[in-house]
Amino acid sequence: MLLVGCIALLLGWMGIGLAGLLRPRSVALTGRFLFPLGALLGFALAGLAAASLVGGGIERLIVPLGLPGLPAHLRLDPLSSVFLVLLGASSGGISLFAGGYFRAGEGTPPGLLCLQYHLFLASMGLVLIADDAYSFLVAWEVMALSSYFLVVTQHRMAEIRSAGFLYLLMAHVGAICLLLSFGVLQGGSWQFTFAAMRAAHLSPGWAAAAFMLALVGFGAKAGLVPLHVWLPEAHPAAPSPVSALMSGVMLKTAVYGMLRVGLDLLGPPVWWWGLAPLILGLLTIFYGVLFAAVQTDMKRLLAYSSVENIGIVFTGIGLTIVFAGSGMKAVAALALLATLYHCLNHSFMKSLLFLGTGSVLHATGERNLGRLGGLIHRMPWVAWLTLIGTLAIAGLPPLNGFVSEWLLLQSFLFADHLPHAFVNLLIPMGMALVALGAALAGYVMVKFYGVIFLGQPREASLAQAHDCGWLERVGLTWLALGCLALGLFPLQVINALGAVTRQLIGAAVPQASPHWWLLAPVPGRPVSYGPLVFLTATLAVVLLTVFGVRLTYHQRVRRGPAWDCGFGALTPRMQDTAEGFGQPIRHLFQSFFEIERELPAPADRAPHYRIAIRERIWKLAYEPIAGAVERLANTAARVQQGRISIYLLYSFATLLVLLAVALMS
Amino acid sequence: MTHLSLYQQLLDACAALLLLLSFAMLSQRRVVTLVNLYAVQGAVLAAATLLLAWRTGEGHLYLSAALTLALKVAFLPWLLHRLIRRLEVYWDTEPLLNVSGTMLAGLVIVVFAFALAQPITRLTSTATRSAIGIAVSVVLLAFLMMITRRKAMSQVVGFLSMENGVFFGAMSASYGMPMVVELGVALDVLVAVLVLGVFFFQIRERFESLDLHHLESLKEHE
Amino acid sequence: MSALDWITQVLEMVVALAAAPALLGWVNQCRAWLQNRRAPSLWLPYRSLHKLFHKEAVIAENASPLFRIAPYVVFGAMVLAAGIIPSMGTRLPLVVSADAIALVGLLAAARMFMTLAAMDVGTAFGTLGARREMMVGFLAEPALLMVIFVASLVSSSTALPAITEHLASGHLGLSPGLAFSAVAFILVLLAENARIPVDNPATHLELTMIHEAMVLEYSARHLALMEWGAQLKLFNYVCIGFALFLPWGVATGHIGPVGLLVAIPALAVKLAAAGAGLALIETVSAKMRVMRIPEFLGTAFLFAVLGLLVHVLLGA
Amino acid sequence: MELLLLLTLPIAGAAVLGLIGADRRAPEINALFSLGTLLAACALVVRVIRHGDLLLGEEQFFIDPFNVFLVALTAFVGLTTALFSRPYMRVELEHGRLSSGRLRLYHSMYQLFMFTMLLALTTNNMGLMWVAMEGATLSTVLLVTLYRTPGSLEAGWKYFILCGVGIAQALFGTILLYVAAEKVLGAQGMTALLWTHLDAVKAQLEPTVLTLAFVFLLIGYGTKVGLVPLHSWLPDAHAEGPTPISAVLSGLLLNVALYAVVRSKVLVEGSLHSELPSMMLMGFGLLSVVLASLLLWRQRDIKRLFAYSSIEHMGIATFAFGMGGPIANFAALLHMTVHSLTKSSIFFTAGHAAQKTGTQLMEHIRGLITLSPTVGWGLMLGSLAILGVPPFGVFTSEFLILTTAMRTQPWATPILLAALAVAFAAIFSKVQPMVFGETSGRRLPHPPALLPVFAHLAIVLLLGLYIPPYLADWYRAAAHLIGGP
Repeated sequence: MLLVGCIALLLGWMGIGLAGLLRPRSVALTGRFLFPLGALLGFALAGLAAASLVGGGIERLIVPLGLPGLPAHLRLDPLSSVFLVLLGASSGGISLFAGGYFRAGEGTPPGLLCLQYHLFLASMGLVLIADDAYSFLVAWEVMALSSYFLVVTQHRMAEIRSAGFLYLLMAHVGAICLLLSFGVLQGGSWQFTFAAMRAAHLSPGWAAAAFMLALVGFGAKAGLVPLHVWLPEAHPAAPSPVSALMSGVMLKTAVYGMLRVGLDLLGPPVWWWGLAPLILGLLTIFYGVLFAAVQTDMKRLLAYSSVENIGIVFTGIGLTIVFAGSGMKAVAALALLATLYHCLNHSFMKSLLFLGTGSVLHATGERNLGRLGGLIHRMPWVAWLTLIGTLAIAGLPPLNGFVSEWLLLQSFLFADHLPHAFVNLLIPMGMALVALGAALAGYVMVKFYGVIFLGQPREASLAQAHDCGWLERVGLTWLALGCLALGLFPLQVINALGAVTRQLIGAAVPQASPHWWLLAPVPGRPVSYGPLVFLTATLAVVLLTVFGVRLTYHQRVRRGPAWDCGFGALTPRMQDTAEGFGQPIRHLFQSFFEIERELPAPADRAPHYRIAIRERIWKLAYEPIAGAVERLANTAARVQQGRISIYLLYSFATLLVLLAVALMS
Repeated sequence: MTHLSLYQQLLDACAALLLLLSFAMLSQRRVVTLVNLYAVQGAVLAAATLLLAWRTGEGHLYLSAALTLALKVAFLPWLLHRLIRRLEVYWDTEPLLNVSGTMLAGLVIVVFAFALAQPITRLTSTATRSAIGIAVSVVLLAFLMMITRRKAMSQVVGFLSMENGVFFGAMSASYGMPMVVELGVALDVLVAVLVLGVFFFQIRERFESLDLHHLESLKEHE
Repeated sequence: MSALDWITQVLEMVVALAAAPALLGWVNQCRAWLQNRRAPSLWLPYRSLHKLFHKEAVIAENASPLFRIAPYVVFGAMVLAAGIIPSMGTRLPLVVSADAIALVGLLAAARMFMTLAAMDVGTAFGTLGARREMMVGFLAEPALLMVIFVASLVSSSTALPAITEHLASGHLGLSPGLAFSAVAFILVLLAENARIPVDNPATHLELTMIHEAMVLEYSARHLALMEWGAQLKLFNYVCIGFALFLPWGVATGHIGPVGLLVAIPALAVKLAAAGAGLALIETVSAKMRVMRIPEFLGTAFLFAVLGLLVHVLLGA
Repeated sequence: MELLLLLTLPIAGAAVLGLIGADRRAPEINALFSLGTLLAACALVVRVIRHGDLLLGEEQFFIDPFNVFLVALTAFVGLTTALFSRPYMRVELEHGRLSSGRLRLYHSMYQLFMFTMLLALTTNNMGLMWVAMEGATLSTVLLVTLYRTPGSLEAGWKYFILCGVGIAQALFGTILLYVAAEKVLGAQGMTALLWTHLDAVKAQLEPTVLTLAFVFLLIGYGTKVGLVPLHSWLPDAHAEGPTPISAVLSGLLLNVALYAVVRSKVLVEGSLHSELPSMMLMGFGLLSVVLASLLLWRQRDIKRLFAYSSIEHMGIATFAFGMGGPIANFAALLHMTVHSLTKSSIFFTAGHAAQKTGTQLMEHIRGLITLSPTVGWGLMLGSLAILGVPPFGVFTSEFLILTTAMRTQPWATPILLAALAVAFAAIFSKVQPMVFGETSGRRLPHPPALLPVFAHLAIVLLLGLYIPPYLADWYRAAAHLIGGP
């Protein structure tokens, strides 16, 4: 009974968390023992879920908790298994890292952190196996709550507090939308189990309403533009392992929810629903990557890059629904595959990168790209492992990021057979935006890696930077290996994911080629990709070159100073700063940003250049709303005059009015 | 019945008198007179109760008449007078709504009250049912008075006369309430006034006056 | 996969390696003629490569291993790319495992390593070059992808050989979509290979340079590899152009030695023509300001997308 | 027997403490009496569970699931509050905000207040219920003014006048009820005000009169519930009185008043067969929720803030009762329970916070979590609970209420949800900086009694995750008995 096993593991996580309270201040207990233990549970969970994925079966369980009329329904099916694998596998690596990362000091004591952290993990697991609206929402909000407490670990800093507040508020609003969506979904049965929702028959209008509400609710959690505002605030605020969890895993629970509602609970989808996630997703890709390109805080940069990747995922969801709604099952399966694959990829890549920044943060105490640089010499482990993540997220073959983008583009290329002319015109734009996004992601990642790890250290203090400890190394290595494996064995992953496509779409992606190393998912088209061969070929050519050069010529190398064009002393300040590197983007897409500049005057003794970039969305959407509520509150305040006669008058008037009403009726 | 019995006439007279007294209170600005008027109101109420008791021979009505006499004619006015003397609050300042306006509002309210009383009157069979409308209007007029006054003292008198109205309503609609309840009510009124007494001194020692505009600081709107 | 296919495969790479410097030399010669200067020898590129390989490599003190790996990766990537592009035959074993998207990815990977290496030493010029290179890349790359997609929509495959075969089988004239994308492709080619009007390959220490700024820190064999890689890149792009727009002469189907015998001269002729054309463009156009480059490439991107739209509108 | 104990113990307590209330051990004695009351209540509960409804003291007292659970709740919160006030009032005494004489007044009035509420709950006689409600006002009004500060006096005066006037209306309503009832039941005996009899014959009562009666009762008791626009006394009284009193006012008195309203609604609906009472309740409820959530934005005083939140939650419960039906009633009862538990615990922590920092102004309360982690976490968790964040019980009841609203009153759902969101933003944006951030406060001579806080929160948490079957049945019985569409 795999489901029971999963529940046991989730309970185990809670147990670990509580154990942290035994000695709240002891780093030795939590770091060296509890977190690694949690990692083990994570791997175990991944194993169980993988088993059930391969089995492809569905298990149900009813636990007499929750509402009297509505006990907690739990369910383990392929879809939830995939995300459980994701949760277990990447959280395993992150927990290992966290074991070495958290240390006593300011903010929440480690024991409490341990509790919040594992509660976070357990609640995410519960979200994935919940099978009724109530337990889903409970798990959902516990997830938000525990992560909120993790975000405000360093609660002494005002900006971190405001970030936490924004995060929790958005989460709560999202949850309200979900509640509404479920309220529509039950479709008159007033049974809030997912089973009842599957059975319910909604009128097209209501179904669309439920879908859109869910899109808002889950979009707010996933960071879909324009509901993403909390994300670039909360991710930098949190401790890096938490950022990794939030970005790598928590956002995916929102994707899970979207798939669950859109493709499972609502039954066969209507094609035009897909347009909303498709268009929003494309917008999100572009928006996210643009803002990532102009960031100067390394964690904010990664946060925006997460926004971009969520955009890719939602684009995939949109395509899936459009195809499925148009009855093109095989392609829909392909698009869904791309979506799921990208979720897996992103959870590994982004966790890896966030943990990398965590180590840098610990080693240097700096988050500002402008004060980093040259760390590849001081912290080789982090640098080289992060490089893998960087290349992967830039979507370069033969790493994993490329596979999902390849699949997505393939499914785009099918779209010219769609029966809807309008969508047919939309699709090329979509392709273009995805391609542009991928290229810009490369830009962003070069900036990220180059400015942090390459070049000369921009501050003298960086000379003291030290490489991370062994636990951190193990965690990073695990995630890096994950990126490699996902990149090199796509066929095996896809076969495993087939269970999900069969469950949600009713079709699996065929395998056109007989070879285990060749990915050929498109029926009837000579389209294939073999990362292993690709890698071996590249390595072969490179090695041949190396040996060729070495054999034919000498291999003398001399170290000398960098070429200074005869100018004299080269100072680190002459390198491009983060702002400088983002300048072309800023220049090209000015209209997207709200920029304020401080340019040095010609006669400045100490010339100083400062630039701050804000999102227009605040002025456009959020500030007006807040203002409106404020005004309403002020008007409401007039009621409370403070004068007793007025109060008596209220009672009197109410009395008379009600009496009049009573007489009328 | 075409021509009313003497008893009936007396009772109606009492009712009319009560209404008159309410209006008088509404217009009166001298606190001492207000208290006196309240005492008279209590007396009329007692008289009406007595009449009813004598007519219907309900034992507990005698008791409640006695209660009324003791409490509302003797004790409370005496207490209030003492308070007035101790606290030197003889005059109420100009009411929030001027007298004529108040009167006008009062008239409207009386009409409304009678409209209100119709269904009740239809329901009840008591000899006094015609007076129910008056009872209601006494209550509402007292309410109006509390709204328009500025001195704590006059608000209290308004509160008490409202209680009178309620009592009269009970009387005329159903020859009074069960004894337990009446005793409870009387007790509550008594305690209320005592508490008020304490209150006045507290307010007084804090603000050197019983003017309500001192008590307008707790509010949302500034 | 017959032995002959493998032979073709290896042959393509070898030919590319051999012909790439010649192509550059040829372009330079044509340019010289057009600008009526005395033309340098066609073999000059070979000589300079040879010379560079002989020199002793000087590496900046704070260069990381990445700096030394990069040239090999870039060079290797370009060679591999040459193996993927059907310049002579379409039966290429490697292609099965790397289609056009992978090809673009490969080129992107090369660019990425190049820029990272450029940032590694941490000089002003290196980072500047890297930034500009990425600026070019983030517009040129999707444009190239779009160009390829038009073709792959026409021939419903993303594998270059399949595309070539489909187009070469000639049962359709140049489709309007392809026409648009051809224009786009030429612009991309100019930008990607650091040609005028985007970059000036002949200058050094000029504030507008891109490619040269990146390889400024390199010397000797590393520089040689970088240069050779650049030449291969040019060769590859030209061959991509042939594969997409002038597929004729490429030995499609199951080629025998005969096919190859036809294919090699065909390729030579096409290369010569292309080189001349390139030289002509470079002569008649002037180097543009750096911040104008995005507009230039934006046009390319736009053309490519237009190509797609046109294809969807008319083609499908 | 249990009932006798239940009612006599507080009276005795009031008397005893009236004599020795200034004594050093008075707080313990106070707690002891409350404990006794709780035990009696538990015994009563057991008896009701075992034998079903009870009619006692020649029908003057009536115990059914509806009021027995409120009795238990009242007794429980009464005890915990007594425990909490033990150190709290000591500190107040040492800060010199109180004299020992006033402490005596406090203790004896506290017990008297308990008595009046228990009486109001257990009596079967609508008249007696009125008497008890008025008694509750009178016994607390002097507690509100305990500090004799200008603010407290003003608050007390408003409390007294507004509730007094309101309660007078309630009396008139009771009379009308009596008038209508005696037509059917006859004046002989005193059965005409006994709820059980009224309930038995409610179908025959004259509708119009009953409607009028309901209006008067609603205005009267609704004033005590704090329904907008009759609520004006509530924030002042809560903010200015001593914290234990704020806790019981908000946690218990409002419940009792709502209980009275519901009792009368049951009668009226029975005779009326019209939507009117439900519509009135829903209207009041909605208005309260909206206005309160808006007014939350402008609060600067911590106790005032949570007073308004009480208005909001009472509004929710009233709305639910207005909707009626098994689920809504169930949810409303649950909501009353969790609200009184949560809100009282919040007031406990707020009180400690105010004592530690020496002010009730929120902008001066900072960094509680470093000053005293237990208080900080208590306030944080309590606020989250009251804001309806899972896994706390408030979410459970709100989930049920909202889903029912979607079914029966779809138009109201968006309004409710919007109001809830606004309230969330308002309260949380004020609580967060108080709990987190840099600290500014001093240690207290007496360790705070936080057992009550966490006991309450634990129960609320439990109710959020798992409602024990007997409790559920009990609620269901009560809900069934309240009835509705």
